[in-house]
Amino acid sequence: MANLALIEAINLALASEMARDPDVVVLGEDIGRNGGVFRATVGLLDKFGADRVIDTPLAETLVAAMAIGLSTQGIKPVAEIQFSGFLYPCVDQVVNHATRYRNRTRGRLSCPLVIRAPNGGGIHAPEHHSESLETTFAQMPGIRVVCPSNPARAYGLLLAAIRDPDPVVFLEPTRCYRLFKQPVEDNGEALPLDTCFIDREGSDITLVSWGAMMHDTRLAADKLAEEGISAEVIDVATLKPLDMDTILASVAKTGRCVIVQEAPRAYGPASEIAANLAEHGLLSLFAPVLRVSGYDTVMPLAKQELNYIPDVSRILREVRKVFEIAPKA
Amino acid sequence: MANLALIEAINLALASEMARDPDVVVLGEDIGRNGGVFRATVGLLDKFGADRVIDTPLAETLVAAMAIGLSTQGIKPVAEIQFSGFLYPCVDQVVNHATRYRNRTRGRLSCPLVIRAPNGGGIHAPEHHSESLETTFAQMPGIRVVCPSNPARAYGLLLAAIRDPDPVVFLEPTRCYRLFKQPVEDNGEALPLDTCFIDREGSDITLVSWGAMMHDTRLAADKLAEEGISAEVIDVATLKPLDMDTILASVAKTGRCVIVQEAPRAYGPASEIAANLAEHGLLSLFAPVLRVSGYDTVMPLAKQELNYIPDVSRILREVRKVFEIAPKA
Amino acid sequence: MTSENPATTQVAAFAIGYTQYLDAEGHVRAPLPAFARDAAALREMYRTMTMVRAFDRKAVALQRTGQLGTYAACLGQEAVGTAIGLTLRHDDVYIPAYREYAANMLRGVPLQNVLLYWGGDERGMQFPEGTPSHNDFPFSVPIATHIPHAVGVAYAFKLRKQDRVVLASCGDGATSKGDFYEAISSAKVWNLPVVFLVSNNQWAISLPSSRQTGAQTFAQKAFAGGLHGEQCDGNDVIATREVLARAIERARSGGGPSLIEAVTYRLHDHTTADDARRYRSEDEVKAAWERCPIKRLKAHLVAQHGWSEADEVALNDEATANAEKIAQAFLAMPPDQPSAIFDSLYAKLPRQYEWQRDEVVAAGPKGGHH
Amino acid sequence: MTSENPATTQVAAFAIGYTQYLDAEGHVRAPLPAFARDAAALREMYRTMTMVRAFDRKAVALQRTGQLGTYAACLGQEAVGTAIGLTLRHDDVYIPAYREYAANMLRGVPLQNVLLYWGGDERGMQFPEGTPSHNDFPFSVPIATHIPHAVGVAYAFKLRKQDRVVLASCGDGATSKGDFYEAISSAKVWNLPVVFLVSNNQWAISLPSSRQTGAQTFAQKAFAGGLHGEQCDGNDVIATREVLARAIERARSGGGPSLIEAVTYRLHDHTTADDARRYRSEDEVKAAWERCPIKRLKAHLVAQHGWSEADEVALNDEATANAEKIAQAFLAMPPDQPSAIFDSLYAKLPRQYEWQRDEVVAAGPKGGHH
Ligand SMILES: Cc1ncc(C[n+]2csc(CCOP(=O)(O)OP(=O)(O)O)c2C)c(N)n1
Ligand SMILES: Cc1ncc(C[n+]2csc(CCOP(=O)(O)OP(=O)(O)O)c2C)c(N)n1
Ligand SMILES: [Mg+2]
Ligand SMILES: [Mg+2]
Repeated sequence: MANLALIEAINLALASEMARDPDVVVLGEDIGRNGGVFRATVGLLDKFGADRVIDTPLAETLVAAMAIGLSTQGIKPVAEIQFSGFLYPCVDQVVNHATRYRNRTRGRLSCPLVIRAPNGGGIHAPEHHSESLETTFAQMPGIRVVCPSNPARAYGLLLAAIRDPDPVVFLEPTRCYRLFKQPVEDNGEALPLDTCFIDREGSDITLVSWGAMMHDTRLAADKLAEEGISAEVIDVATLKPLDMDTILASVAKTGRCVIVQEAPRAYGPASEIAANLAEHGLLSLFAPVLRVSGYDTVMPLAKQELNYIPDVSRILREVRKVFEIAPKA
Repeated sequence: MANLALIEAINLALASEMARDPDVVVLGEDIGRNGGVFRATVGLLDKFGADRVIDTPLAETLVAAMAIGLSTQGIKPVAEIQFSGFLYPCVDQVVNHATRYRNRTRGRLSCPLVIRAPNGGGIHAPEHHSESLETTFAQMPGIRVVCPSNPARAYGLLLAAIRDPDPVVFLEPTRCYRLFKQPVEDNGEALPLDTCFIDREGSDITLVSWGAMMHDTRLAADKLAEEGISAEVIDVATLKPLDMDTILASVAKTGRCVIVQEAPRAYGPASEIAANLAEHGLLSLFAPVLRVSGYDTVMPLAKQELNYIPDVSRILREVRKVFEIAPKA
Repeated sequence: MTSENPATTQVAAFAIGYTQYLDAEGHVRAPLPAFARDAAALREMYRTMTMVRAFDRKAVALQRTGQLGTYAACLGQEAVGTAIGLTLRHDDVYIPAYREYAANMLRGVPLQNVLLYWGGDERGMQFPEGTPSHNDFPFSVPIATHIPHAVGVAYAFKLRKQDRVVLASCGDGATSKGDFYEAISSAKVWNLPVVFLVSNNQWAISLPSSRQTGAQTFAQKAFAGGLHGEQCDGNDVIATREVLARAIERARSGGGPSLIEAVTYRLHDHTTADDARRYRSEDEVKAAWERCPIKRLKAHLVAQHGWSEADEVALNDEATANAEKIAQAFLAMPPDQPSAIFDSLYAKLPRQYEWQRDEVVAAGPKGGHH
Repeated sequence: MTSENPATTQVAAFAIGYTQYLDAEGHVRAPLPAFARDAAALREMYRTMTMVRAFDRKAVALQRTGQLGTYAACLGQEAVGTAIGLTLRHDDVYIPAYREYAANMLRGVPLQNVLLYWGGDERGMQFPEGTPSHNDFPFSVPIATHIPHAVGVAYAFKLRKQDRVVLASCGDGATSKGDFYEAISSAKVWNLPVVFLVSNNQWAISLPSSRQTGAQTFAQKAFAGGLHGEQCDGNDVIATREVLARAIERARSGGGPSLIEAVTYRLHDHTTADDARRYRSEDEVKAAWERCPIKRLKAHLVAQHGWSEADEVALNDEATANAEKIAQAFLAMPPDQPSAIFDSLYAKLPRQYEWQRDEVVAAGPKGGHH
């Protein structure tokens, strides 16, 4: 079992599924000979040929639209968008077509496609490279939005996304591409696309996150453990559809919840989770649901991105607020 | 003081501000001789000439981008997008440029522009004409998102939007364009863009809505009044920035809150409001915050749109749930 | 070349051709292609256009009497739809905008589906199995965004080494949108088997094509991507069919994509929600009626193929009766289930949304509307 | 015309010209324009290109030593930036992509601003008041999306009856995006004073221009919108300046927009984050060095205007010293305040976000990084 970084797990999942299923193709800018700007598709051109590893012209609307066209014919395209800020030209195609062909034709056509892109900041990349786009897609009906947080889950979730008969937007945590390694078995096994992962069990507070912020959330939970606070850590993984059952069950147990996201605060995924808690979990809550988030400001350039992205200390600060209001018995 | 329908109030605000400020121009598809598909710009071509009433080619990305270019030169463009489903091609331009030029140049360039569009369904329009796009824009940092709910507010809020030095997305309630009339004075007075309106005061429950759903929310409040339940009705009006102070003050008084939106449920504005209540208002709540919303499905075509759009009975059902859990003392 | 500068050399040159066989009066301007020397084939084309025109009239009438939603008439543009329907092969894929009902009909779409769609019922786009239309795309109301789907479909054909062709059609207005260019340009990069067809009906709602673009022709937009581009008289069904057939053959035989501009005219309002008198002159419309595709083919049939007044009356009666039958079939359709708004959303509705489906079912149907 | 069909008539024809004065060896191929017969002007252009090349080299060195973020070098493309900077008027507006640092410099941008920007500091795009650059747009990293802004800016000039011109530049890759076409096409509809400049440096990261489009030239994309289109040797600063000057004059005098393709070559990796050896051959790059814009102007200066080795050494020393000075100024810049991430977000920060600003201020600066 190889020890892989997240980006390598992505590469492995692509290679593995392309070998298994001849209908899987990858497309995007610079994904062929160059192997992708983050090297996610490295080696695929040599293995599977230029017909299935498609370097596209520089046009993201086209990349999405072409994936749509391919998918209606039973091809399973996995499109790469180079950086998160360039996902926006895909929005129209995804919301007006990819999520709708099945519904509009009452099942006659469908779009089993995946759009993969890095998501979030923290690697000192240039402007427009570090945005967090979960809400942009998760608000669309008819879609799935997946945010893996570690190599093994990236592998299993990407397999699931490719096999899913409907469009999936797969947002990869840029900051974690090479942050740590993990043993990943190339067993061809997909993970579920409708269920949160309980990363670690705990009894005092539920920490909810996904994607890159899971890393900081885990570190925060370590720190809390040192202080004798037992945090249950949930990796949402699939933001749409959202598995509130797992989160509610956890909060029913802990009575406290802090949600951690990198996206700007307003209209972010944390708000959706908190709203569901306000609806279905109110009576189990000992304290307000607090959100740790990016600020409601444009993602700053590299020099200031750490002033924007939440870190362990910001997570801990909110957790402490919760325990101030509702101290551990 | 003229008795105007909402679309007429929009037209009045445009004509009024164009007469007052020679830097205001309008642009969009079919807005000139044709007066706009909903007649919002009728008469403007004859009054202000083709230079300031700009029929554009059929390209929404261009409409947004051109508005951006104009606005950087101190022109105040008011762009019309014909139907809400065609706002999506503007997303990239708005999020990557309109909301950013000020920040990216540290104040050297800026984008005092307005993008107006109808929002929501209920008029049996063709496909892609009836979507609700609040979240699409409200999640963007650096923007304002306004949803007027009646003719007088449409007039005053549109003036404010045009005068605002930053980009404003102005989502007009399609269903209310001609639903009712109201006296509207052409007094050139803008309404604030950061404050909710308390539509009617009440003590038992806070009903929060905006745009077209305000109409049904008011009707629901009437019905509740007949039953002896006093509902405070809040018209959010400006979804970004969101005035939680007014909503929190109301909930502090009533202890109950139901939020009504037409947009799909997941990641909708109601979730943002509920999340803020779960954070800042938890201790005043007697009951869960319930959301009445459209479903998490593609906006259906005309024959089924009423199965999708919330109505008074769906509002009342959620209100009754609240009072079941937390009966009136 | 504008420049006489010796520092400047010409490195590329292009031209646009315009093809017409039948002029507005129905006179033959050039030797006809084989299919157009066959009286039966000509009568079939004439019949198709006539049937569709009667349907179109009926649809407008249904809308005017509150029995149909907003409807986009194809009046005056029947030749283009007919040419498409007659040139595509069974297993080709057609990606239409809207307004080419003859093509849909010829590919097996029962025309009541068209009424269902404009009546606000998703079932309209559920084209029947066993017909060529079953693989066709639904109408695309968002302008131009469907065009790049043709690139993906054609790529799939190429990948699978199938000799199938995609035809994507749109209006003159659509050529202003970026999606159009991204599609035509990339199709040439891979030399894909696609035909892009622009029905230049002179108007995009109220914007005349002269204010849509500064280009003299829409066909020349092909040069942006290095494609073959040409123009035909879109009111001459013979020219349109011939030019399309050549483009399809080019695509099928590995010659790559083409952009065809069919010059026609929208005789009706943009849709039933529009009033074209606001922005265009009666004179212009009257002049355009003189170039109508049905009128000219009739003149040719009368002059060359013994089409009689009795033939004409019989055909018109048949067309009217057929339109009536379609309308009745449409009006007799029982409404769809409320649950249908969830049933085709995903292959399998995620459990997270089951309660919403249940709620809709429990509430029962609300306010049907034509 | 491919067709010999008598039914087909030619209705439009186009050609693309290519302008070059100095060939790769610096030989004069055609009578020079006036400005290029002036030795002082030629030396000034040579000086500009040399200064920028030294700056570029220094910037790459800063990145390689961890003192700068990802940087996009302009190596080999100095002529285009120089031509832009010398042809635009003070009050014109320049809307660049990135990579044309000579133009920024000539319009008054201190080059340490370029370093600030690539170093991850928004202040880099705060071009100084009192210089032509103050009205220019910041770099646009999102490809092509800045181009249609030129339409709005030019429309504003037209509306105000100002004789100002906008120049928007982009790379070959950018011409694949819909935004590019929406811009060029609409600019012609209103006959706006814009020049669209494509720096065809043969590569868009790893995609060669031959796989970016099936068009033989990028200039012919102009025909999609009916614009004037032409090509020039983008490594010949004389040709580029002359062709741009004509296009700007055309725009200024009401002749409408043009699309200019400057054929050049990206001698460096795409950015410092790229390794071009993965996808292109050393031979190709070596051959391209032979066409370098600086080399050929030097040859011309030596042959025709008495440029000596001493001149060359002095200039290179000056350029190196200048680059060093810029680097020092950049490195000496104190970091921006954390609060700056809120201070230019809105004209006035809405009260709703004040607590966020306060929180950032209270937390103090975190982890600066070059
Ligand atoms: C993206 C988009 N923008 C605007 C509209 C509204 N609209 C519907 S049809 C139309 C004009 C289309 O003109 P053209 O492409 O020439 O087709 P035609 O209707 O003339 O056949 C417009 C603006 C739309 N449907 N889609
Ligand atoms: C919309 C968008 N997509 C992708 C990228 C990533 N990217 C940066 S530069 C580049 C290639 C640009 O090529 P070209 O337009 O030829 O300009 P050049 O870099 O060669 O000057 C790409 C794909 C981007 N910046 N913006
Ligand atoms: Mg048209
Ligand atoms: Mg390039």
